[in-house]
Amino acid sequence: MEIPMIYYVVVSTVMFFAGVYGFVTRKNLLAILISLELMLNAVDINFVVFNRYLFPQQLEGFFFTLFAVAIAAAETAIAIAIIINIYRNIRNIKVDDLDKMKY
Amino acid sequence: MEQIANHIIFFLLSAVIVVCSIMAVTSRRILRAATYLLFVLFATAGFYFQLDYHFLGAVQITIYAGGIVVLFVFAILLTSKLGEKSDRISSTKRAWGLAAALLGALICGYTLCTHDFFPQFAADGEVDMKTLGHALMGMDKYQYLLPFEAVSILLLACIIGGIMIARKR
Amino acid sequence: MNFLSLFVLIPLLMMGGLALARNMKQIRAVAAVGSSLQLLLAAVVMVLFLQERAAGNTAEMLFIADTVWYAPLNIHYTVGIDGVSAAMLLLSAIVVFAGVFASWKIDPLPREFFLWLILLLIGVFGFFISINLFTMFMFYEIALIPMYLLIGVWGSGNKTYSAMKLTLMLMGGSALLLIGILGIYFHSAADGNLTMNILEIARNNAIPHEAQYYLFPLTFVGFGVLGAMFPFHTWSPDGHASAPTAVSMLHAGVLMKLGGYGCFRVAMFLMPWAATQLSWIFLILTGISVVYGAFSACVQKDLKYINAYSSVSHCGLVLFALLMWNTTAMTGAVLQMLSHGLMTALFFALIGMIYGRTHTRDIREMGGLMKIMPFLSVCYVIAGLASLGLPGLSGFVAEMTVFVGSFQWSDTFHRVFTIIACTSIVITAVYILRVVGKLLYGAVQDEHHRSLTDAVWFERLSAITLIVAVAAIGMAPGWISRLIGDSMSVISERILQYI
Amino acid sequence: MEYSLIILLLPMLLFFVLGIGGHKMSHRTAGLLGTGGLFVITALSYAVAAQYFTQPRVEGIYPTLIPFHIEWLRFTEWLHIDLGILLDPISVMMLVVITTVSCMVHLYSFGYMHGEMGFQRYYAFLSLFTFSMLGLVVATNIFQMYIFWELVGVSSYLLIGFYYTKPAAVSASKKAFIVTRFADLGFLLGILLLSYYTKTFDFAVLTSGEVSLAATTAGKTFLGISVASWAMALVFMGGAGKSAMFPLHIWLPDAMEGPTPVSALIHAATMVVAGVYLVARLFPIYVTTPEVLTMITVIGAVTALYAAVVACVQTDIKRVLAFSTISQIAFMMVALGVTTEMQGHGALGYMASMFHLFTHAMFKALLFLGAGAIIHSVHSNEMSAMGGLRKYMPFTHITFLIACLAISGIPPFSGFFSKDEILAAAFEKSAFWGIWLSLVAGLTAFYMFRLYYNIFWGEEAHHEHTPHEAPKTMTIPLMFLAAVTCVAGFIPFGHFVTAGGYSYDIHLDWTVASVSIVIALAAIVLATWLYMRPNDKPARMADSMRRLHTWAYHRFYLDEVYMFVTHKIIFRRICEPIAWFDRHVVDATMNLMAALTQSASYRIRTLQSGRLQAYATVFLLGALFIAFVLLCVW
Repeated sequence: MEIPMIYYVVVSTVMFFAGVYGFVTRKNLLAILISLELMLNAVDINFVVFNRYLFPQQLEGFFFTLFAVAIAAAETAIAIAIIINIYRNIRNIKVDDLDKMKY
Repeated sequence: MEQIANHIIFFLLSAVIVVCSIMAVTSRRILRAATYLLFVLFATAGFYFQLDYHFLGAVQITIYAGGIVVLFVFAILLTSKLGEKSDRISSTKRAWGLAAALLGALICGYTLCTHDFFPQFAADGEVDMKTLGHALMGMDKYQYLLPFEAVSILLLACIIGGIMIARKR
Repeated sequence: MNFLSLFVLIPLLMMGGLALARNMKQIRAVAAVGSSLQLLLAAVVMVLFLQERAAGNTAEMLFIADTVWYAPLNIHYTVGIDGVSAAMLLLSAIVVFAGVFASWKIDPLPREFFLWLILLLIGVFGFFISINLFTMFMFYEIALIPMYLLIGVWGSGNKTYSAMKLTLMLMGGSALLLIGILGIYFHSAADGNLTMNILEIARNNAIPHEAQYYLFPLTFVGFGVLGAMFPFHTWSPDGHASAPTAVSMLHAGVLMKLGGYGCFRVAMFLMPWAATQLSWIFLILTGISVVYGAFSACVQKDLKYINAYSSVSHCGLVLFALLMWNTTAMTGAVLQMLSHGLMTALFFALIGMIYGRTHTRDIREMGGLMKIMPFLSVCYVIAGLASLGLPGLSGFVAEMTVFVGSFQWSDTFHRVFTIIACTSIVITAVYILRVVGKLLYGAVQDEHHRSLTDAVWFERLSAITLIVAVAAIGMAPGWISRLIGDSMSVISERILQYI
Repeated sequence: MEYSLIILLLPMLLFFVLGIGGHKMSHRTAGLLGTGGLFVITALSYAVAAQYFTQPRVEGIYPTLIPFHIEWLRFTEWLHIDLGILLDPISVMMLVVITTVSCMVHLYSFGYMHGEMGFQRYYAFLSLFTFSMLGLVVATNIFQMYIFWELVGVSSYLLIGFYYTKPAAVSASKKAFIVTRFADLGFLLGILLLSYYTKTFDFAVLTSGEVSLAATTAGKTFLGISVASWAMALVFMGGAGKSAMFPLHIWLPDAMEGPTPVSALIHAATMVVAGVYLVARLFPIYVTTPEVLTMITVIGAVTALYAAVVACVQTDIKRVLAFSTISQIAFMMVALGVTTEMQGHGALGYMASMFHLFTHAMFKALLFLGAGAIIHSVHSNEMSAMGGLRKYMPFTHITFLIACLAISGIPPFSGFFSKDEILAAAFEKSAFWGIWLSLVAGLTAFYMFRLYYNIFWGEEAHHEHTPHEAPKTMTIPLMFLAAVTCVAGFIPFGHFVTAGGYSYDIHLDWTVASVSIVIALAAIVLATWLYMRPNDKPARMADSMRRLHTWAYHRFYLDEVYMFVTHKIIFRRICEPIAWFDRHVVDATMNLMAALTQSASYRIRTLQSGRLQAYATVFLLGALFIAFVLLCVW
């Protein structure tokens, strides 16, 4: 177990900001959602890593990740339901076209 | 020896995560993006295994890789044609996204690298399932019954919400 | 709760009645009965007031009642009246009474119209009976808000614009006012027992001069906006032109008086020192108002615009006279408020009735109405004559009191402005006669107008009520002038001691 | 003499009855009611006059009585408007004049206005006028006078505009009201100044010498003229407006658009002399301000000459009479202006003025009523439509001739006596004014006879129907007034109305009188030569003085000047720019503020684009910025 903690953290950072990039640039709602999952996942890694390396006696990070996964699942399900509903309505899931509630 | 293997596995997983997450957000084919996501999630699970959180790794694979990605794939298949490429991203948008991402990565990386953590390498390895079960179902300090219940209610709400939203009117 | 609170309670009951009313007939009945009761009440209060005074009660305010509303900030609901408030209450009741009959056939949404109108009444009556800054300000705001809907929904012409403009400008004024009132409140007592009660503030007389220096303009301008002081008067022409008849009547007749009333009751009474120091600025502005409004009225083509500018001129005279500080001029100011309130309400009622028939307010498109609708035309002539200050009608009494009072200052500044204000009587004659000549005399301009009918009973009732009131003040001004003079002398003496 | 109150109340009551209930009455009822009421008032006035002038004098003068008096409106401790009745020689004289003429006019109108639309309204207005005019003359204080002054103004306005469908009448009424209103502004300011210094409105106090304007304003000057003079000059301005003194006279000729009896009552006999009455009423103060008296003299003399010249060339008979009225009132003004003291020789003008006021009221009313009868029969105001009417209208002819002789100053008719006193007073002051007025008197005789010959002699015009004599209701007043005109000159006026109140006998100054008779006769002969038989001499004469004739015919273009001032300067250069300024500067500022707020909101609104990704970017960049700042701070 001599892999330095910083390695994990750097990887998760790259993953997170890849997610940010995707979130900002993609037009497809599903792609945005994918980016979102990336970010969530990066955060999960951080929790786990910090738990393991910094407070190995406790399980806060572990459980946080566990619940985050559950919530992510729920959130994705709802998001996809909404996206499909939007698709039904406007035959399109481009985020730019969703301007009915603007202003 | 084991150390070196561990390192090699770690670097492999890292490479997969870095490459696939970048591919996931840059690929113009949405189905491919989902696939890259799947790889990322698997690699993450690998990390968890490596850190001796086997239960978490299993959860990651079953829920994320098994559940969510499948949902994504269905959704993608429902909403777009196969082989359809998304539009090119406008350069200003890309510039903004790159700026945000790179700046963020820079600042975060700087902070992480300059911050002094005091890692204590975990000695005990694997977390025992019984401990987990007690922590999840207990009501004492460092036990998580309340969040557990909250999540279950959330999931229930999600089920109902999902049905409500997806229901045909 | 003493009987003064009935002024607020009756409208509340009327609102309840309207909510229950099932058809037009019942709505009208509620409105008519309620406004008659209100008129009766105002008359009774006036009689009681005079009796009390005759019995030798010389307190500043009579019938004071006080209820704690919010103890931590020492906010009370305090009511009480002096001669001026009694007169203003009577004026409001008369105008409201006439206004209800003038909007007898309001369409559409009669119930809602009367509901808002009555909410307006609550504000107006509440304002005049309050002697607490907080309640005063609250009722003031209550009176302003319904205007927006009344003009915006039931108005004519460019109504949304006008309603928005009127509301925003008046709200802007009340924002200044709020700062002023808060400022007064925080300086209201030297010993830390802050109060909102006007009488107590006046008794404490604790507002430091440097605070008065900025609080006086804030409150004066705040109320002055509603009193159509130049250059904050521009809501008035548009607002009046777009408002429905009863609303124009109430607004010009009563609501604009809130401005003048507040100016002396709050700004000048509570901050007499600043009044003596700063009134020259406002004297110039109001002096301009008087002539400026009159000149502008000379070239307008829309009846309501003419009247609105004439209101600017007349209300300018109110503020002008108030700033002359002496009892005579200030009495004249209140008389002018009464007189202007009545005759301008009459004007707007008649314009509404004429507009309701001819569907135009452009004086170039009308003519010879005297032959077609003699009753309305005669009333219009009477209103015009009252406006240009014919003796025997109220305008003369008010203007002469103002001029005589203003003339008691012999320095050049006051003299010059008094003379400028006096010239308005000539200009007023010009624009009034211009309208009368074009509108009522001459040949019939539009053949379609020949088939129009004269006023019907409720319109006649409305007009006659106002004419009787105008003539009553004009013919027997002695008692009302004495009544007002007694109350105003308190304020004027308070100011004059600082000269 | 408490019953004198009825003289005031009855016409007011009549006004309300006729005004409110008139349209339900028949013409006959309304007319009878109005006329009957006026007869009662007249009788009462005569009774008052008889009782007043028969009462014993106190220290040689008739006492001033105040039989009725209430406080109406109190301004300050010392200033208050009272309503009351003040009886002194001039007010009693005015009562008689007004009620007599008004009564005759009421009676006359019964025939003249027969069948007109608005007959009841007409009588209501006449009652209003009578009420106001009576209130004016019996005023106990200057503010009461101002009140009734305004009321006569408005009744005049209503009566001039009686034919409200005629645009000319409407604009004439408007003009009359506005011009006099402008003058009243001066009057009001004068009252304010006067009362500010003397601390009273009361005539009794003002004129008795208890307070002296000169003393209270001593040392105070404005633009080099004493404040007392300013006050009195401003008061005179009001009088000049009502009495149509140059240059405020322009409303009077136009006022002839009203019904002719109205012109007779208001614009010849009563209201227009209110200015003279005002000056006479305040005369004890005016004598203390000689420069104002000089001004009055000059204005009067200029007006007299101007009006006489213009009257010579007018063709509308009512206009001729209107200018003649202006000229005659100017005579009265001059007479007051040349009075220099309250007693003695210098005080003659006051009596002369009042005397002329009295006689002029009678014969000018007669002239107007006669003109009314003529217009009634030929349906035109123009001289060209007349001529040779003496055969058809004998009564009118004779009475008109009597009036013409009276105004020309031929003995033994009343005008001779009063005008002679005025000339005498003018010569007393200076020969210049005496000669000036004699000249104007000659012109008067000339234009009156020009009028007379053009109407009753000369070439007969073609009439659509034969002119006929007026009905009895119209000729009776004519004959009555003619009779008064014949005998009024012999009233010993000096015993009743004089400046100081002391009685004296009037002596005819035969040098002055004979000169004026000669001038008048010469003028009449000239007029006879020119106009009695149709010929081309008038045209030739007009040609020889073409420019003067044209200018006089257009009244020296004063109306145009006024039009220019009011329309081009006041409306175009003041009112319209102000209205423009209001809309485009003041209001625009408000709108600009609103527009600025609105456009700013629109700008900001685009930031709130609804694009989630933009929000996320901005959010993230913001967060990073904060993080960066924190890092740097650490």
